[in-house]
Amino acid sequence: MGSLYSEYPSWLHRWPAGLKLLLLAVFGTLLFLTSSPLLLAGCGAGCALLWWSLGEATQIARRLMRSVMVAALLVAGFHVLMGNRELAAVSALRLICASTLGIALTITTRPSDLVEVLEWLLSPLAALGVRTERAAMQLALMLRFTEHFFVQWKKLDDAYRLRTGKSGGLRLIAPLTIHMLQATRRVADALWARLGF
Amino acid sequence: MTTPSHTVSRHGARSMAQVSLFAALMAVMGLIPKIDLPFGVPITIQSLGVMLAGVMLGPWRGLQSMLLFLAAVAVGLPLLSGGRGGIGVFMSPSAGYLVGYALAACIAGAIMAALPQSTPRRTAVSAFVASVLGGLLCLHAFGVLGLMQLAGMNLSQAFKVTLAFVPGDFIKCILCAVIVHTVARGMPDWRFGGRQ
Amino acid sequence: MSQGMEIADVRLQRGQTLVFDGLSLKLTEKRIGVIGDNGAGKSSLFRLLCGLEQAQSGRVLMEGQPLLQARAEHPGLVGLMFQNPDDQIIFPTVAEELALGLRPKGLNKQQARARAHELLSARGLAHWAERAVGSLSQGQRQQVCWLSLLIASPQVLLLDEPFASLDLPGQARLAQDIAAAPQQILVSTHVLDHVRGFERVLWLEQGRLRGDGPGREICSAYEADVAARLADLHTAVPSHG
Amino acid sequence: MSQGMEIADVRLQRGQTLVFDGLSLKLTEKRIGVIGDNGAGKSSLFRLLCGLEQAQSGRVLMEGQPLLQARAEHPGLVGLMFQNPDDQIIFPTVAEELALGLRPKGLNKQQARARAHELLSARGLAHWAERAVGSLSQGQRQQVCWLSLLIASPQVLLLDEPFASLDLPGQARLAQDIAAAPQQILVSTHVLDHVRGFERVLWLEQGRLRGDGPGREICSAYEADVAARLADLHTAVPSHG
Ligand SMILES: Nc1ncnc2c1ncn2[C@@H]1O[C@H](COP(=O)(O)OP(=O)(O)OP(=O)(O)O)[C@@H](O)[C@H]1O
Ligand SMILES: Nc1ncnc2c1ncn2[C@@H]1O[C@H](COP(=O)(O)OP(=O)(O)OP(=O)(O)O)[C@@H](O)[C@H]1O
Ligand SMILES: O=C(O)CCCC[C@@H]1SC[C@@H]2NC(=O)N[C@@H]21
Ligand SMILES: [Mg+2]
Ligand SMILES: [Mg+2]
Repeated sequence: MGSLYSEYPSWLHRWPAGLKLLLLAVFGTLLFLTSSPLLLAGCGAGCALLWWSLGEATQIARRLMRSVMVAALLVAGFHVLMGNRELAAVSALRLICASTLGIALTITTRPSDLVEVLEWLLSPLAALGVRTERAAMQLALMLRFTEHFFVQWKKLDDAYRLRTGKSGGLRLIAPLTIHMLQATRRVADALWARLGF
Repeated sequence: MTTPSHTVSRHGARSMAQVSLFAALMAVMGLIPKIDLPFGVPITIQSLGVMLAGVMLGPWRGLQSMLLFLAAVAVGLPLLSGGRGGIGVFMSPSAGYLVGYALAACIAGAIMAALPQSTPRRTAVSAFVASVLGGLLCLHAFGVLGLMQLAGMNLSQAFKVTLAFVPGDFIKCILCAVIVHTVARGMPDWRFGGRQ
Repeated sequence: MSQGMEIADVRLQRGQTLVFDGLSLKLTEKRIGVIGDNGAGKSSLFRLLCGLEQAQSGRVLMEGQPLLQARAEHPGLVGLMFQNPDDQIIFPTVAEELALGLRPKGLNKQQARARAHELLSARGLAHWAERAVGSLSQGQRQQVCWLSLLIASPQVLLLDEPFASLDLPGQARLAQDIAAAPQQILVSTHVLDHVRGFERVLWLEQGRLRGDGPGREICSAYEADVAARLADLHTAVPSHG
Repeated sequence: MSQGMEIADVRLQRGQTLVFDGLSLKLTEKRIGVIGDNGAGKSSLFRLLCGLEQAQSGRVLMEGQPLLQARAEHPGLVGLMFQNPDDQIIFPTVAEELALGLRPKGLNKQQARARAHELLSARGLAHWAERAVGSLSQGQRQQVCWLSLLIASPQVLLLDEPFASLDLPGQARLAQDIAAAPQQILVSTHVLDHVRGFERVLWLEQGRLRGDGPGREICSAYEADVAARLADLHTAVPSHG
């Protein structure tokens, strides 16, 4: 399976995963506590700066970012149509800021490091009999599958485009579904073959 | 003999992979834009993910996949539509729906397990029924409770609000049935509703 | 088919890896082998030649025209057999998978299906038509990949290690198919015997052309190089288990 | 290691295909090759031997004990190198991937990581540690699969066409590694030279044991059979392009 984690080193790669996650949680919450367009515009500028400072590391997520931009424009357009310009600005900015922060975390943090933090956060539950190691593994797998959706989609689209000259579009939903369900079998086989009893 | 915590059983491995996949599906659906409605609960495609998780995995794994997803959201990953996450969202008017995600998947799965699945078409019809009962009725019931608790609405107001989502969710039930039909044809050995 | 394909001063970066830096090639021969170590750039070359990778600089031309433009004008110009069958296969059943390659030719679904069944029957594989691709063995899947390329019959065929999972009879049959095909064919492989007889073989090393010439010559040169490296290894490092 | 593994009168159905029907085998030799056509059942045999497939009837034993029970008592008993590297690899970076195999041994994350880095350095591949597995070439990925098996060092190794995507030096190195490993190893392959020297080779044909004996003997028998079939093909059907 492929990954959104960027191999280009950036300054943010060097920060500990826990700190980045904490900052994301804090800023993510703050974004939703304010509804001042000016404040959010400031956040937007900050996010743009962050994105720019990561340099080549963002290359891997540019497609994703573009789709976020389109989504933001759609949302803004909807609210403008409903006659609420302020809400348009606020929701678009929020979406862009929150996504930028999330993407910045994803491309600069190895999923396993994230999972380690989550494992630590869950560790108090171990006393209650929860198998935290398993929960952590499950989170890791979830992140893997999330990326695998995109990787598999790209593979299918590459193959389709090459063979028919057109982009597959929605026609690929059914094959993607089947490929992903089959992926659960392969991953389960590999997991068990390697860790199983 | 006690099993060490870093190993998995065959059944466990399969279950972990499936649970993770549908939690991941929810995360992917979170990237699809939502439509904000004025009362603070968006229209989102994620409720389709809830139906699919229940129908495809059955009650227990469906529930687990939603709990995993909600845990990841709570921890701060921006996985709800519009890139939202964090503990904050469980204080918002949509909190009832979020809790409902887990229970709706569970109920849809239980219903699916009980319905006939002899042919792809019959399986698709069963999936439609299960997603209407679990993914629509049940999810909206929890949503209404949440709106009453957290948005200070009374029952009839909350009911009217949730009605706004019904047409969209009805289409999602149909989509769910179509996807199930495809899978039933392409993977005849898939166990819908987690049947043994 | 006078000018064939051409790569001019191409620089290709994939992720962190600079795969090609200033690679130039004119590909006019009908049979061209591509050999070299793992990671030398064989698959990247093929992906470049069919337009799946875009060069950061330099040009990829087909009959003197930029590749992407040529492809847009003539769909089904270049076909790639992926190294990993699972990267190529899109649809759940064999017949659907084979039928896909006929759509650019303007056949409708029924016609495409019928042609797929025909091809399978001609090969004694009629019973595969409705089988789920996922339920075939790896070598059987690789055969499906070859059939789906054969049925689509693009003008140029790029085969990325097509022999890797085939059994001995399957390898012999594919070699025959290759010999009989009227198109231009590029084959990458680690089984040198399959390209030794080709009029031209390219030997890639870390993205550069280390050898380029008649199959027999280049294959022996590569073998000699491998032997020398292995001898070095034996004298330098004791084998570690 | 006295009794090794044993398959007794096994019937295995995968989907619609009846793969084995009454297969019995005692596997005590240290090096066993498995050869045969595509779809003969090589991968299915390996999946059976590591417990990924459950026989519909018959038993799979390890040292006289049912396999699943034996595996439950000793995690890390049998290791499988999957035919398709992408089926085996779970985690995104090479180091994580290698570290995973050490978890059943009870090593914690840091220790496992450290061991993975050690192994990579010993092979001159230290720079791979942080690389995304998805950004390696297919042959490089297959090498990672072998390394992750080597580091996990199970008691029995099942290698399903481990040479298929490796370059010539890589194949030679893997052959050395296999020769040097202290464990019992089963290797399936279409490159007969790699198992010709083995003390025992199994030749599967449509799920039945067609040949069983010293490598040299069985490999030539299989080759002779292939040659005969190809000759038949040539006289019977004119080659179709
Ligand atoms: N998707 C990718 N992203 C980044 N780098 C890649 C990717 N695929 C391959 N590479 C790198 O590009 C170089 C060339 O890879 P390529 O796959 O072309 O090699 P190859 O000659 O086909 O090898 P093999 O014999 O193993 O198939 C290698 O160094 C490899 O690590
Ligand atoms: N997942 C599956 N479901 C159903 N049938 C399968 C599956 N995998 C393989 N088969 C069938 O089982 C038989 C044996 O397949 P197997 O993969 O063991 O062959 P193999 O000897 O490994 O072949 P190859 O050389 O191509 O790898 C084949 O007829 C194949 O079509
Ligand atoms: O993302 C959130 O904040 C949760 C929103 C819950 C939305 C509910 S789910 C059922 C109903 N159908 C929709 O499309 N939206 C609501
Ligand atoms: Mg390659
Ligand atoms: Mg096999």
